[in-house]
Amino acid sequence: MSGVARLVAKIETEMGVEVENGDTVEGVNPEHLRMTEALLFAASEPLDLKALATSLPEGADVAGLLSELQQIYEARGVNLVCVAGKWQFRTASDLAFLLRKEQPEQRRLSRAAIETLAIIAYHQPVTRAEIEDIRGVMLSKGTLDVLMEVGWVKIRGRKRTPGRPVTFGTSDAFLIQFGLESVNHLPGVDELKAAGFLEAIPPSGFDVPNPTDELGPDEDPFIEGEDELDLATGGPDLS
Amino acid sequence: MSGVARLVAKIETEMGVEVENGDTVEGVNPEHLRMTEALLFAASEPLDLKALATSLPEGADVAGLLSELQQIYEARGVNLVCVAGKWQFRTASDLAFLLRKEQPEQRRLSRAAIETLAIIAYHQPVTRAEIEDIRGVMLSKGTLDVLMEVGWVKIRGRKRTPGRPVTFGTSDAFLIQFGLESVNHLPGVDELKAAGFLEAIPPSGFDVPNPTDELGPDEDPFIEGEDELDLATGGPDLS
Amino acid sequence: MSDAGENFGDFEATAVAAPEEMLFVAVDGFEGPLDLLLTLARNQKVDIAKISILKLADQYLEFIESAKKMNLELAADYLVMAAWLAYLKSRLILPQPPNADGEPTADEMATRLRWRLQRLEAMRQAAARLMGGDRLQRDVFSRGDPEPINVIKLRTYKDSLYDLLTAYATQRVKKMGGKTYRPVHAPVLAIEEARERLERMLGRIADWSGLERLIPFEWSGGTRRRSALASTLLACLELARDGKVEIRQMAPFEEIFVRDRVAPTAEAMS
Repeated sequence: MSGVARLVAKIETEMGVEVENGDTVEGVNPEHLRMTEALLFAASEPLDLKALATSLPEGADVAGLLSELQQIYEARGVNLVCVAGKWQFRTASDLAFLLRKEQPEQRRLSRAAIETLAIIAYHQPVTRAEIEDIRGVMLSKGTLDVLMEVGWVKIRGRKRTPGRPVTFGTSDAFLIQFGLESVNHLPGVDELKAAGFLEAIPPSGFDVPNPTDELGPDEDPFIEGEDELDLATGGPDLS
Repeated sequence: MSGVARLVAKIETEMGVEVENGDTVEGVNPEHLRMTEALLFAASEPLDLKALATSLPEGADVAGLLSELQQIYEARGVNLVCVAGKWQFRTASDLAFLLRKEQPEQRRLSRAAIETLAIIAYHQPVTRAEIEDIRGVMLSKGTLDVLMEVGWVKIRGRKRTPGRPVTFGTSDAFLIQFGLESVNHLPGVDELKAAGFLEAIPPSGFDVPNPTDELGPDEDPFIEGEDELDLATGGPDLS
Repeated sequence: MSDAGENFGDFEATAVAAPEEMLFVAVDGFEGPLDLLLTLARNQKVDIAKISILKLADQYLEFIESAKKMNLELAADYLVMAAWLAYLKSRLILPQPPNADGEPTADEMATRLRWRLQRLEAMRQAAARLMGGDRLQRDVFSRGDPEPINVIKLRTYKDSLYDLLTAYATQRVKKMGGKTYRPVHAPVLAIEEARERLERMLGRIADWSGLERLIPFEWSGGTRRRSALASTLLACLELARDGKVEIRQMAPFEEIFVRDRVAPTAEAMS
């Protein structure tokens, strides 16, 4: 038994004795203290003063016991907390990290999502309608949501066209994930061909845009707070 | 804040200082102590050393922390106990009177089931025939079923005797339910052993079975799926 | 601990009954003959280790007799025990015969029975102690409101630049309609066409012309030439079969020469 534990036990069994600083220990009944501790520990929900009072022996100083217990546990791994007038033991909030388990989970984007991401990357700034035009398929509601949630796609601005549709682009997180220095470093037609991503003879008229981070000539910067979510998942750009 | 609480808090934050009697406080890390406390408090099940070690910072002296905590809580309303080799906070047993009310009635076992459970606990590994020999009566079909269903009794293995009867033993759930560290801590086990009542049949002075979780010298491990239920309720050991 | 009496109430009830009262207890109130014997033994109010087996046997046999008189249905094992006890009793009363080949003596048998009764009694006490001990959620309680471990999924994506580019190139090319596979049709000079052409030339073919010189000019380059050569050769073979031309090749893979057999000029020259 370490010195501290011994001392703690000693002091706790000698409640009421004179302590070095001259204070007299206030007289909370040590047996009542144990009972309160057990009651609070075993309870399936926070207990109020009344519930404690009915369980404890008559005349027990419930408020005094609680404040005593609260102080005993103040610096411990478990604290006595009062929520909405009810008392319960909770693990200390600074130790919450112990009760969290991080579980890595590796996933892949859906085909629609990675295609959409690629189109946004190459064709940025691009509107929803333009993405749909390039893919030849309507964008399902979740696809852009997923990309924005993962953090690879962001709203860049608005196009100076009727309806002022928002424009999408890629984020820094996108560059990091795909190991690109900047969006200009996305391979062009010749590189795609050389690397075998394209057939030797691409269909006539095939062309890969040169993506850029800069605002386009007909693009306004996006102002935060312009009911972002709504626009991202089906705003006026659908028209 | 009362004098005691203040002093306790003060000492606990000053772990490692010289204490009046000249002892030097042994070095359990106070932060580790708080973490262990929080982990054990938060858990709904008993935790073993390994589970604690994976949650605590590397190199934490888990055994030292546990014995320190056990002593800190020794005289409290909540105690740290070792059950089935795992650690759990439980209310102090002398406070049972305070908490017992309002608890739902536990399933009542028949007298035959209670006796059979005790015989299995003290005599394990034990065959059905041996249980019947001790009780002087055939085991009815349901008795073992009930004990296995509650989860207190499990099939341990097979005896290397003709017919290879299955052997029964108690589970961790049994130890947890009855607050036992291991089957060696069964109440009165030493006296029963000394009196020769736990010896094999007939009492011949040799082959003294210890109630043990380990496989006996003439016991084979039970292989799951060996038509378990059938054997449990009336297998070849009946012969 | 306090629960021992409650759980074992049934045990107590049978144990305290006086022998004469027990006659009215149905036999099925006992957990077998050993239980009945133990109950009788406890009524002797002495340490079971020192119990008189002779007296115990008498009590048991008396009990069975009474049960029989009351027409109680007795299980076979009660009767087996009765027979065994009657035998033991006779052996205990009669003078000890010389030890017959390793058979246990009456005293050994009595000791063994005493030991079995003691053991059953010991196990019952152990059971009572076990059941009366601190039971979880009956006497001692675990945390009433445990705080579960929060599992946080750290989601990462496996998608690489390769996946991105593949998706892009595939999608774009597909959309542009270039993805449908159209096999390139190699130009073919039909055999019929070659034959018709040769037939028109009959009579005008120079003596022993090389096959190469017989193919049409517009078929003389690239893959077209191969097809034209093959068709023309086959046409020549057909005409040779019809006796309209002669074919000659000096050695394998040497040039093939064709001669017109129709043209009168050619005949004059040969």
